Amino acid sequence: ADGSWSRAKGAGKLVIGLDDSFPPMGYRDASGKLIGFDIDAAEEVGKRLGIKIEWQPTAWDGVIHSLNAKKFDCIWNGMTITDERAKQVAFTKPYIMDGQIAIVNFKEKRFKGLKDLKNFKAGTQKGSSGVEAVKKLATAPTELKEYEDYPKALLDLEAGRIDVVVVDNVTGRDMIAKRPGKFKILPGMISKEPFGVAFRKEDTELRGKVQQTLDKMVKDGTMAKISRKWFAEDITNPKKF
Amino acid sequence: MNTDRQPLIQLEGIIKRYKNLTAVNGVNLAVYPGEKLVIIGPSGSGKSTLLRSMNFLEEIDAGVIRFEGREAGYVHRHGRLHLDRQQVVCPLRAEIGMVFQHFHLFPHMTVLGNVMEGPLTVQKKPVPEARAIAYDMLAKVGLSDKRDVFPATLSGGQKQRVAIARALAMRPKLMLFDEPTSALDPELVGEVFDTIHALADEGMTMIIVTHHMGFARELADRVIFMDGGVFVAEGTPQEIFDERMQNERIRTFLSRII
Amino acid sequence: MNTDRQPLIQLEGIIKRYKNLTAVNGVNLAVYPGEKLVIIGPSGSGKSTLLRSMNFLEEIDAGVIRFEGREAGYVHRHGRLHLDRQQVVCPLRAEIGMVFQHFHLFPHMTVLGNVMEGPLTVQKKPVPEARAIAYDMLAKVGLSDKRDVFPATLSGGQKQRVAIARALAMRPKLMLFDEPTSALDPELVGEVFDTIHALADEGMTMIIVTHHMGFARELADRVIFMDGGVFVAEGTPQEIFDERMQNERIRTFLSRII
Amino acid sequence: MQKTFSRVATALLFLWMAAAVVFGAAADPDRLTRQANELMGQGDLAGAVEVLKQIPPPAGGGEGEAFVRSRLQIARLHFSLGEMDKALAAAREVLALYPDNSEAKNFVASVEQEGQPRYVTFLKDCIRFLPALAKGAVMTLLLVLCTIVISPIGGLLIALGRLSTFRPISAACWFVIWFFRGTPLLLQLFFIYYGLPSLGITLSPLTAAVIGLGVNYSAYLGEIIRGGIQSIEHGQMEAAKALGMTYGQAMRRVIIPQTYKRLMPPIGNEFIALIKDTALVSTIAMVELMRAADQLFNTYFNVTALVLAAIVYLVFTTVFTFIFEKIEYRAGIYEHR
Amino acid sequence: MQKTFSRVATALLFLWMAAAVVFGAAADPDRLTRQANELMGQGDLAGAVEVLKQIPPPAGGGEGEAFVRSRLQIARLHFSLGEMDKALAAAREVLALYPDNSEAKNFVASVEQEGQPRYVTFLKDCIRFLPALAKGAVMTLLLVLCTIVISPIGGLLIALGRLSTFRPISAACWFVIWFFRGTPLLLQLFFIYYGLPSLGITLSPLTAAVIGLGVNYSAYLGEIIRGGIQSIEHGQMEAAKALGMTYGQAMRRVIIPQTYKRLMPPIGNEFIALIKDTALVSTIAMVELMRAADQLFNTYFNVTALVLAAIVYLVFTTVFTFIFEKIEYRAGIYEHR
Ligand SMILES: Nc1ncnc2c1ncn2[C@@H]1O[C@H](COP(=O)(O)OP(=O)(O)OP(=O)(O)O)[C@@H](O)[C@H]1O
Ligand SMILES: Nc1ncnc2c1ncn2[C@@H]1O[C@H](COP(=O)(O)OP(=O)(O)OP(=O)(O)O)[C@@H](O)[C@H]1O
Ligand SMILES: [Mg+2]
Ligand SMILES: [Mg+2]
Repeated sequence: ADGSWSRAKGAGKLVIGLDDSFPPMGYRDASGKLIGFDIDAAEEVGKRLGIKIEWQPTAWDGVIHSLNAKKFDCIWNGMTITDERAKQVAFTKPYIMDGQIAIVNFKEKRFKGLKDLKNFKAGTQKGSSGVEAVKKLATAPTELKEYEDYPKALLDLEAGRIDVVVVDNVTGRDMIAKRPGKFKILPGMISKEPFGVAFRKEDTELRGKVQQTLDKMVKDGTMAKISRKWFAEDITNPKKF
Repeated sequence: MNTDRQPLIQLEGIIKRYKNLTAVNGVNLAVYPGEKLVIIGPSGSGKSTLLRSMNFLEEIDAGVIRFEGREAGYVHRHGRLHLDRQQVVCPLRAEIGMVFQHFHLFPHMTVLGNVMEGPLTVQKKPVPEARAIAYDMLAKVGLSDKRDVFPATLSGGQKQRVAIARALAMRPKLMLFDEPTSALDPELVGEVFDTIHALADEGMTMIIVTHHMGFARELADRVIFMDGGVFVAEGTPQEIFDERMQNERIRTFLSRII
Repeated sequence: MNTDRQPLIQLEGIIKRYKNLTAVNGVNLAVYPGEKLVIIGPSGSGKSTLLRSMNFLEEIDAGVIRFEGREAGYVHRHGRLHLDRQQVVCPLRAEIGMVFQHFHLFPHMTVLGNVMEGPLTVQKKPVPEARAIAYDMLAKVGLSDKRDVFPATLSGGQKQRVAIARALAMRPKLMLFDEPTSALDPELVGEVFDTIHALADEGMTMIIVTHHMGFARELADRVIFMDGGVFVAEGTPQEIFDERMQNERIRTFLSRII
Repeated sequence: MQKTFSRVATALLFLWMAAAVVFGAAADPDRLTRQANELMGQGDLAGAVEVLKQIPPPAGGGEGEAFVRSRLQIARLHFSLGEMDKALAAAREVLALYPDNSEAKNFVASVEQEGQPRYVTFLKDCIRFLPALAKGAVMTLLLVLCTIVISPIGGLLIALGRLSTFRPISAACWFVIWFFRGTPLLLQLFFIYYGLPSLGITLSPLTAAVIGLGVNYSAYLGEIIRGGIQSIEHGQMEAAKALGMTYGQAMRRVIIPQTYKRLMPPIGNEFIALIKDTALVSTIAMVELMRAADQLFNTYFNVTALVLAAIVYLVFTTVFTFIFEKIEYRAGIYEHR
Repeated sequence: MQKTFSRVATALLFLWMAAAVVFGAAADPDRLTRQANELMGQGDLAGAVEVLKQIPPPAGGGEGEAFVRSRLQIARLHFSLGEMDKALAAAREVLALYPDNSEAKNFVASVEQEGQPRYVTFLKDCIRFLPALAKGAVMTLLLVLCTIVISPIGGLLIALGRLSTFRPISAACWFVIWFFRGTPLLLQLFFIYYGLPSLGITLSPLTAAVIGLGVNYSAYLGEIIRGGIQSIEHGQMEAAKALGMTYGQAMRRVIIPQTYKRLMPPIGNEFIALIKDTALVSTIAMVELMRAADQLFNTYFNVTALVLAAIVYLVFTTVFTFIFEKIEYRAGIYEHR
């Protein structure tokens, strides 16, 4: 036993790192309260495990570093499971199947679908899995620009400096609803992306505990309920992944 | 004095105020070509202010300055005196050489550069001509060997002689000296005194404000004793120094100095 | 002089070098309690350096300084002279007052604060006592009414008198003056001269470096003429000034000064 | 040409749809969505709306994905046609079913805003953002004040160290200055926060930020203070020594107090820069003014947050400048005649 | 207590497994995986390894997903137990079957790195990162040089404007200084790049960055240059005027040239700060040194990239400091005796 679960239980809390500006997974409402899908799910897990959840806001840039530096116990923040990341941390099984979509200006005429993308400049958030997804497009962009966050990419799209923003589904839909009439989504997904909760490699026990609870929440429909609350649909069902 | 000729510079009722203090309080003065005037007086009596007014470095509040007979340097606006435009004042200043107590050499130029600066920039003379003038002037003050050094390496007396050469290079009609030897070590006063003496002998018109009575005794055609912004006494050196009894203030002043 | 008594300060073979220049070149000197010594000489002759050496502000290269008969302020290390530790040198300096050409008052303290500073910080006297001393000293230099102003508001002469009061507040056995009047306007020299004269009359031992021959003539028991780092001539004022024929260098020097 | 074609296509589609209804084909949401997309691609927005409207609400609490998507799309289409009321109605259909749906909520909120005069929107945004910004601003102030307390002390020590005649100390201080002035604060904070734990030193974000800013600004002030000390006329040290003061006494009583006035302008400048440099601590996950504003911008996609932050920074820098000038004036009171 | 329970559970599981084997139940990968997870959840890593080992390789080129997952999990478990050889063996089992599996490759690579001396890893990383970092460093240099060319000119204009007796001009210059020194460069860049397009001005990132840095540093240098001009002894202006020079001639020939030397140290400091401030242009999606390092760090989770960036910054600042000192020396050559 690596003692990670008893350590958490002993402390009576699970410290979760997150970038608290990632709507709708985890972000703050106007009063500064943390809300979002991940918040609901994790709080439920905490309730079932009988420990408190402590949210530790962190910058997304060094997030894995912080995890391994023991600034918190896990990252639960709509984190896409990738090979590179899996080298550094241990993920739970996917709990949401997200995917990358392409957003273009509302008035865009050239591109009607993902297949039409030709001779275009793309943008995405730096270090996001959008960077990988772009490689899966039929035609590579002439240039891929990485922004600090998606809103900046979208502003640049609006300014016409780029043609397409590649963003994950949940974020993208949330964003474009805030500037209605400016953007639209090209139909279809570029890639599918499972979200997982990341633990330190050595904390196998703790991860197992959380995984068990998550599995139960899927089985009894709790996850589906939370999912409908945030996305109107159930994107947490492993059968549909 | 040469009252039959036109004064080179003439002041009429000059008043200069600083806030609540009247530094120069209605001074009349005429200086004739070739004349050597020495102004003495206690500290704060307005000597420097008067001298600087003659060169338009201070904007006077009332009065008239005539240079070579013409009213010079001021316009009336909204019932007050105002210094005229640069295009008018600068050429006037160029006709009057001024030497300061603290030399104010341009430290970033060589000695030669300092002396050439006026002819080059103000009179727009070509470099060879300006250089020829500068060579002349430096020879006159005895510093031909220091042409290519920077002022920082000179002694105080040497600096003041360069300052004199710089002013002379403009071929001024009038030279103003504001305590040219006060900042010098006692032993260095002599060389500057000699230089000014030589200049006087050449017939240059000059006004010298000084604490060194040697200037007054050996050089002056006329000595003015100034106090509280006005001329208290005026006369030949003999009148001022030998017949001291004429004024209590001068006597106290001179007793402290010598 | 009083050769039967022990000298207050005694210099033996003092040498001070700057890189390639020997500023003081083997000077011997004994100053007895109550004596008033005036040192004159051309610029760069080593007068200041010698004076500063006596107060351990310059580290000498060779020689011995005796203060009240005891060898003072230096240790030998690796065959060379080195200034002793602060704990030794500072108390020695506290016994010797020094007045500089440019006053060096502490600008951030009032006049009173300047005069109290030594007794308070160095002698660790309680504030009331330090204040009493400062009051005394300021009265002595005639500046009781300026106690609470900052030095910036004083005239040069007043500044120098405060500097003298500051040095006196330490009750020094010896006072060193390095050109105390050279930075003053000619009219302000008198008041400082009077202050030093009064001090001399009280019997203070003092060494004065000056360009003002008035000090030498009216105050000195002994005058030393220094040049090139050595004593060229020594004697009573009468010997130095009246019998000028004795030395060509002194004669040239004095002819330039007066 | 294209328009004609598009109309023909639309007509055909309608025919086909009608046929599907007549022949009892179920209204398959997927197919309808695809149809609508096609119509949109051809520029027939109204047609697309009609098609999408056919997607029914989910039966009995089932999955409403297709329905929600369709209504939101309808809302967007209406919006782009300038039909705000219809757009709102479509979005509210969604909210009736899923009151928490963030997409619909956002949409309604932004459509409602669109109708208002700009300054009302701006004021509303201000009120909405102020609490979060105020929190961030307080953190910024805290960091600034901590650094203002720490760095002059550190700077003085470094300055005295640099002036020391004991080589190892002055070399060490030189190194500190060289290193901390030579590398970005960003990297320093990074190493302090993420790097030190591997040496067994785990700091809280606030501690790490204060240490990082403190050391960095100590290095900067160190050079400034050294310059200040060296700029005090040499005669002051001589006069102090001549009185019998030790080096320490002379520094403490005579030299350092005289530097206050002339150090205030450059130190004030550094502290003004500091106010803005605190923004860098967001690297180590602290929420100060900049980060708070950025989060709001990210969350609401609303530039007002950044404008407000700029204003708060201006207020801070102006107030601090004013304070520093007052201090400078008081520190130099003895120079006034 | 808990431990005993866990042991009992393990024992039971083994019994059950044995039974399953005896009674010929097929080794269902899913069930085994779940078992192993359960054991892991209880902290029995060795047991989990045993269970996972039972998952067979795919028969005849079928889908090997379960097998790959199991072997990688085994590898990770061994790794976390410190058994490097066994971990490698398990990962290599996967590679034998699927030579291109990136997860297994990465795993092997990182385990092998673990075994090498530190400096070898470091050097390898350096070589790997250098090209990207060099590109970033060139961009940083370009930005620095552009700003060094622009800002002294802008600064001089602002300084002269501030000194102007014509109120509107000096007020405008005051405002520029106040605004640009009072708000973070980050925000300024944001508004220049993302805000101006709404006014119809769309700038390229490089242009926006150069304008942002240029204006910002002009404001800073403006104050410094003004201070420098005012610090020139008043007598110099008097002497120049007494010679007959106009204000412009006096400034150009006498005053400004004398400021060069005393302005070099503060301006040099600003330019050193500039080197590090260029890092902020990553807001507008430009890739300079800091961003390049950050990208590498994020991609490879390797701190070496940041260490290298710090070194490059140190080199830049040191070299620039050296150059500025040389210039200062030359600019002040006339002061040497
Ligand atoms: N710029 C100024 N602002 C205010 N007062 C001034 C200014 N310049 C001079 N004064 C005052 O005007 C009076 C006359 O000054 P001025 O310099 O002309 O005297 P001075 O006779 O040259 O004295 P000194 O022998 O000390 O040079 C003094 O009281 C002085 O304080
Ligand atoms: N710190 C120093 N470094 C190098 N040379 C120095 C230093 N201080 C003084 N000197 C040189 O030592 C010589 C003696 O200087 P000192 O100041 O003692 O002369 P002085 O007789 O006091 O002259 P003055 O009348 O100008 O004050 C001079 O040539 C001077 O340039
Ligand atoms: Mg004067
Ligand atoms: Mg001297």
